[in-house]
Amino acid sequence: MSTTTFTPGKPEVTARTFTASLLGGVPVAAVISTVVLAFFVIAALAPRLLTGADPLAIDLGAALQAPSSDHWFGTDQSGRDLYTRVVYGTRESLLIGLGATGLAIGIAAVLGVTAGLGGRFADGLINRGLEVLFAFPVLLLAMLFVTIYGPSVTTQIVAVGLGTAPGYARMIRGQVLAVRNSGYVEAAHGLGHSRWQVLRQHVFPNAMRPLIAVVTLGVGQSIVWASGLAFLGLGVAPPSPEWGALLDAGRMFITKAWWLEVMPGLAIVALALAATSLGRHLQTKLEGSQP
Amino acid sequence: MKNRQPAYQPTSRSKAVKAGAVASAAALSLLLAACGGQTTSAEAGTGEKVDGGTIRYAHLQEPACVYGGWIQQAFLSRQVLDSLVSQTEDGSIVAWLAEKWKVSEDQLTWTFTLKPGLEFTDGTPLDAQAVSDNFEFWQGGGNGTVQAHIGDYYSSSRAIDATTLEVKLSEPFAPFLSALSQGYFGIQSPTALESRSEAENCESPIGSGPFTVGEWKRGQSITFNRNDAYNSAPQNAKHQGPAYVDSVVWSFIQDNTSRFGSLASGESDAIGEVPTVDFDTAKAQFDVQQFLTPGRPVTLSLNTVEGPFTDVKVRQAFAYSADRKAVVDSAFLGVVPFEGNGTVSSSTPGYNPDVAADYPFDVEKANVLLDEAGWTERSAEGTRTKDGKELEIKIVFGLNSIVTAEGATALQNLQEQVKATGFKVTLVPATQAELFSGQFSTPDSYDAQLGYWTSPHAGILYINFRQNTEKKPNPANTTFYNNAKIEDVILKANSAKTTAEANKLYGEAQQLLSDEAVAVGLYTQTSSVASNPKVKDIWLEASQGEPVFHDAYFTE
Amino acid sequence: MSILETRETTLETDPDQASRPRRDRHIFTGLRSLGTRLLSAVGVIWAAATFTFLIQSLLPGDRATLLLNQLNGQIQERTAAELAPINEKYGFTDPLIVQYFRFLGDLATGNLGTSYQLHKPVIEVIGDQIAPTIVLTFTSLLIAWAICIVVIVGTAKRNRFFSSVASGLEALAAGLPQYWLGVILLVVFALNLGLFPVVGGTGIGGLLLPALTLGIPLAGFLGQVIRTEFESGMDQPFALTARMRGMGDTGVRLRHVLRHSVLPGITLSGWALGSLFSAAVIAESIFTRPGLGKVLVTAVNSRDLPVVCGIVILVAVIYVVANLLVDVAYTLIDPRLKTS
Amino acid sequence: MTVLVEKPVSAPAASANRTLLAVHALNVSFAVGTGRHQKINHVVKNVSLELSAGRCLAIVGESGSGKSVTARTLVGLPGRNAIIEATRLEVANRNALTLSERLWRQVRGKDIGFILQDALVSLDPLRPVGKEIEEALRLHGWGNAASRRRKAIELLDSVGVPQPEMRSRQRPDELSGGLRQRALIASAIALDPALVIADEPTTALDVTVQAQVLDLLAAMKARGTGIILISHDLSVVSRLADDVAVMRGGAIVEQGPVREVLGNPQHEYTRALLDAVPSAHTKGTPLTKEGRSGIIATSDRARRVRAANAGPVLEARGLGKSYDGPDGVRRKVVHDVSFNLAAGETLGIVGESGSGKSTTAKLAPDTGEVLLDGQPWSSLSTSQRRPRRRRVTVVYQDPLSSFDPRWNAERILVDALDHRDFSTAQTRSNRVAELAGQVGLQVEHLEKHPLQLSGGQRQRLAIARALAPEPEVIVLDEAVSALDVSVQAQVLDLLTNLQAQLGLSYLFISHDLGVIHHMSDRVLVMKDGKAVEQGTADQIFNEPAHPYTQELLASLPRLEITENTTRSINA
Repeated sequence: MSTTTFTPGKPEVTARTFTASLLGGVPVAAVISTVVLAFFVIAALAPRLLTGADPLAIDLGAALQAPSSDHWFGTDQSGRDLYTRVVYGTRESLLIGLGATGLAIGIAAVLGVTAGLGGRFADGLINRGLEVLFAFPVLLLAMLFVTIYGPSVTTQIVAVGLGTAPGYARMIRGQVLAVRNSGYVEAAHGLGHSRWQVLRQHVFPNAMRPLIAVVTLGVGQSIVWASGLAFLGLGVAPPSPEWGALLDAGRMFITKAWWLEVMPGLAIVALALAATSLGRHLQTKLEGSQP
Repeated sequence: MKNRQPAYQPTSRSKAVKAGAVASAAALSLLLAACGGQTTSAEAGTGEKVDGGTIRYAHLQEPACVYGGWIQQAFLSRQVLDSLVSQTEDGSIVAWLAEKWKVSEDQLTWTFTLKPGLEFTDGTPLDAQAVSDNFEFWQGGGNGTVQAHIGDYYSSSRAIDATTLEVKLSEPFAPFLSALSQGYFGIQSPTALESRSEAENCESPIGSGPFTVGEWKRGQSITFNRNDAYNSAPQNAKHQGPAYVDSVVWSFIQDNTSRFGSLASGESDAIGEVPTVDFDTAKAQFDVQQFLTPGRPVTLSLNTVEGPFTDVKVRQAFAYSADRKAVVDSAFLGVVPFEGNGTVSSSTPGYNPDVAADYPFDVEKANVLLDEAGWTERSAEGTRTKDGKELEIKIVFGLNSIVTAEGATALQNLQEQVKATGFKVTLVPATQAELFSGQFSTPDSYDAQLGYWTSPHAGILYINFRQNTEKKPNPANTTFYNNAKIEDVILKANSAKTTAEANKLYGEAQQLLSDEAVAVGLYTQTSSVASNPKVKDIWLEASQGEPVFHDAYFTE
Repeated sequence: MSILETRETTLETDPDQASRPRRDRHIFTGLRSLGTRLLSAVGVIWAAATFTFLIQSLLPGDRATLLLNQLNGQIQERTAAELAPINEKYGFTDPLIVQYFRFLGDLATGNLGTSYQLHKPVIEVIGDQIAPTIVLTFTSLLIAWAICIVVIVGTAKRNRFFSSVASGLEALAAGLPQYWLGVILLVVFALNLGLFPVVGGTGIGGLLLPALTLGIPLAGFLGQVIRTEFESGMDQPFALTARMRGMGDTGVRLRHVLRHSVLPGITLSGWALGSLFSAAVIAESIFTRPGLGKVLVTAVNSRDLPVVCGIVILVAVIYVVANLLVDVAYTLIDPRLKTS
Repeated sequence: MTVLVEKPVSAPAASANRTLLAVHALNVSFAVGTGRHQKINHVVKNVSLELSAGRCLAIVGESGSGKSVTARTLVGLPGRNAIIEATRLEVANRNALTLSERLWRQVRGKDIGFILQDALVSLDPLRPVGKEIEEALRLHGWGNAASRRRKAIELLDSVGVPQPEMRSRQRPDELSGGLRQRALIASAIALDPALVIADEPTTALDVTVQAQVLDLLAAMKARGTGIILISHDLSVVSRLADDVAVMRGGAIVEQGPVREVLGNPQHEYTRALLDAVPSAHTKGTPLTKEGRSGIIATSDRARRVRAANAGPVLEARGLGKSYDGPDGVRRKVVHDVSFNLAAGETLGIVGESGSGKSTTAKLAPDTGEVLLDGQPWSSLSTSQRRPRRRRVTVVYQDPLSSFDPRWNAERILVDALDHRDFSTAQTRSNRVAELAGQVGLQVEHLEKHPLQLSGGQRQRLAIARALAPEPEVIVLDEAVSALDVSVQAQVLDLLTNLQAQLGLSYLFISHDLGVIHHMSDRVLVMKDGKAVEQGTADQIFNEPAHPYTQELLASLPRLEITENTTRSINA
């Protein structure tokens, strides 16, 4: 039998490196992201495992050295090892990222759930409130806040957390409404379950489910916001190796010691990218299992 | 992507990752670091003088008003206002609006003879009455810094005739003329002061100077236009008569990289505050002038009424604990000099150089002093403790508003160094709002505070170290150190008959303050200008380091 | 946005029989929604102003001291005598509630007050600086849209390799700290390559780099949202129908799918406009551009309450207007919303 | 667009025997995944088809049978990563195996028209329908803008759209289902293609509209257009097609003239498929072989239930319900509907979309009242009703969305149990096993999440959940509408058996007259929120009194059963 084969449309080029699956269907991007995030988590929890040096130890004789085998990321203006500082800075940066996102989601959950479940009045009131908060761009709110309360990890967390909360709140409200109107909530009511039981068993867990993905996305963004504050001189106090502070300090040396600006920047980008791509992966996974 | 794995366990992937990181970082670095080979617009010309033209000068900070009591405002008002006298680099006083002057035997009456026939740019005659009006304006709250300098001494002033002004003081004040030479003391048209709105006087004060304020594009630049009728340059100017250039566009470029970049790319003819990182490059390619600002250097004022620094031994130990010269040299890449004298800077007439060497880096001495002071225990981290309390020092500094990034680096270096002797330093960068709203002005808010105070004379000691009493408060005394004996020496110096005598007494006061270690010197406040070699004769005046464009001209 | 709700409740009625809503009812609902909108806009502005007022007046530190110190470049405590005239002038010692109602009263009459620092009416202060900021934000938004539409139409659902590279780049762009990007653009393109002026100013040449600084991260955000929508649009039956009648791939992308996929991006743009407005400060200070961002930072730093309030109100107004525009754009793009 | 190849001779309605389509040994497979994990899914196996002008070939099959992929392959759009093999693939006189994408584009729309299922989404929802028709013309270089506009209106007119000028400016969502499906057809036949492929063209439509659309397609056929009709609905097929190919699992199991294949099915699958269609003829008999073998006589319990309840178990009196529309206008969607449901009885509620049947079945009216066992039900407050709620349970049309996605089947059933009756884990798990057994779910299914179950299994799970509280009444709201016909048959048999066993009363809502007839003892016909007619099933279907009921029944395509039918049960 003579068979002719044709492939309609344009030939499909499959790039194995990008779409190949490892570990049973998990995309490479997700694996790399997890590895990168794991690195940062280790850096945050046990920086000593990744570097033997002291992030604060100055060596005035070795200031502004370019990256080398001794100093992988070079040294800063006080002769401190930049790699060590980036590793040690992970803790505060991650703390800001997680703290701000956690705070934002905490506020958002209360507002969003109240709006989604409360009556028309509560919903209207909270929606108006969110509208007001939305009118305050994150950076503006954070700026007002930090200028007045002084720069520190806490104020950064609160500032960025407050700034990003309304977005999450609106999302959670939508989610709560969707779940509340869903078939399975109707079915649960149909079975005679009490209101509270339905809330506890169905509405809360399902409305909060997509947040896992959102949190990973939010952490990276919060760190980026915080670094914006550092740029405005509202960052964490020196000599903290918090990444935003490193970026801010590195800026003036950009023409003489590029590594001071580039390396911490790459750390932020790597973390944000890894978090985003893992978040996306989780999102598609969760959405896939949603009806 | 950028994470280096520990070298002892290289896997194939980490190698690949590393290679990628190295490659991308290298690519970036090439793009970022190619700056050294910048072609400058400084090409060799004939060197002949050209009349006219516009000098594009880029400055760091943009204040809210042209005239005021902040040094940033003096930078601007120096371009449009003339003062009575001018101070030269060696500290002597020369004629400016005042041709000559004399002081009475009791040092209480100063008589100034003004140059005749002068006018403000609004046509108001610049006579003795106008100057007297300015004294009254200052005294009435027109300029708080003027009040800080002469408020306690000034008594009254009057015009004897059109060109003769008499100023009466309540006490003899040796640095009076020197004080008058500062930009804060620029003489403005009384008509303008009276008839115009606050906003107008803020934005475009009317004086008799070489330039007038043209358009102020907020956030960008101020244009200073030539005063064609100008004929009252100070004696130390390089020429009399109107300025050579048509105008100066004074732009504000806060970002160091951009500011220097604008000079390198030819977008600016001159820049102020040459960034330390670019200082060597600037010196190689441009004309660089640096001025060490007189007055109080950038020093740590130690809080002598609350916290560990109430004990003089702890203060002294702190001063011994750090190699402050190394700290400063490293942070400023050797561009800004270390200043060991915490009360008066090296370029100030009356500076006592011995004091600068009082507290060399000496860990042993520091340890002995701390032991003596009772800080004998050490915590797990190595911090000294006394009665269970850690030897913790909270240093407040106004990052960006008062202290530059280099200064912050110096503090960080210091912080690390003093760890060895058991000090635990916490750095508190304060925002401008916190700082100026007085949140860090009270004794309970800091252990040490970093700051400076410009002044063309050592009488700054009077401002900073006069006693702070309930009857006569002195909030500028940031150490809260009250010592009647030292105040007495300072007062004597202020009232000395000759400058030499005054300076000797000022030197004595510096020594006494140094013995008490109330202020630990770090570095000198500086101002600098880098200019394209095509532009000649920009100079930095000696009272505060403001660039003067009156004599500047372009060459072919 | 009530998009989803509207869609859900669209009844499957047969227009042949169902009585179409009459025009007058339309106008009535239109007026009512305009009224509600205006009310809520006023509410937003009032709340924003109140919030700013409280944040600025209740917090530590003395405002009169701040003003006096700033005027003199000094940091010190001030005596009551020194502060009295300033307190008198601005009424700082009045009870807060009095200050607040005076503030609201001024606001209601359109008087934003006079800057403590510049001694100029706030309207003038803002008016002087608003143009470059608006130019910058809109250019950034346009650039972001241009980048992401070109990239998405070019790569989404096409070749797996390019599509995943492009979506990776979007994630990367979204994770770029704006100011880091700005500094690197400045150094590479202005300082080293000399392609753009170092000091941007307000010229066209000085616009591109700052606009890219703000636009590239935004393009990443927009791209992520639009791409998802675009990809699902490519799978919609109407896209298949269009192919079935002989339309080529590019035609389907541009004529059918694109329009469907931009809606969430437009919602995001409404939000982004406000955000860009405040992020403008970053681009403005790196590229030495005049603009409101700088004014804001200075005002916040010196607690120049009238100016801060003025800018906050302006941003709130921009937010409100942006959302109105978003609604208009929505009904233009998806006319289904107008009739339901 | 310039025509690059020689135009095939196309003379519409000319030679009736002209071959439009010739397919031999067509195989389509899809590559899934990449690299080591790549799998090849073989979805169309060795299919051969032929069609001449003026005839209609129907491809019949259930979901996953490969019928749609086959149809799309015929226009060169099988989907991404498709691998196509055939010994012969001639479409509209061209060798489709060698056509480039560019040439395909000239064929699509011009030589072959394609009609998809739901015009609401198959036409661009954001554009007026006229533009879509014009686009079809424009893409093939037909006329200029003005003439295209005129032609679009003509076309709309020709497919029976009234006021075509006005309609052409409306978007799909502004048109009724019938009109927009006509508009979709108009866009597909704009250039008068010789071959039209219609993929489930009437599935989303109400029966009356469905009949109109089928008439339209028949008229096209009469004019000489060749039609390939893809459908799961045998009655639709029997009405339009000349030939039929029955597909299952990617292969054709039986092929031939409609009368032969449907009238005298040779293949077991065809027979099963035919038997599974519920209709008047199937009433009172199981639809599946399994059902036939397991007929359950009315149980003692069921008899007891019937005996105990002389009166109606559920009584609705004058139900009315209104909703606020999005424009703030309140619309009444149910007007004064009354009915009784006796114990062990099935009451069918039938009506077209928007008739208010589902709203009625919610039993939560604004006006009127619902009595359960003669006791107030709808008038109770939520908390008062809660303890009695378990006596009336519901099975929804879309079971998937009615399950919490986080829970597996077992958890879902446990949740439905009254924990006072089943206080220990052991009793609960026994009851769950019992329920699963009743609805024919295996133990391994209990561990799975709803998403991992098939459509039929999900609906069985939904029924088990509804049974769990031992209700008296189960409301079945379009409970079988989304299922394939053979699965539907199984579920209907299951429901019949459960009723016989447990003496349940069903309130059975459906738009499908066949299903209603098959299941119901009595029927309530609804239109525009009103009950237009009520009576026993036989009354309603044999002697409809209301004109609307008559119209409904008239438009119902019936499976034309020929003299030599072999319905095993009916015989």
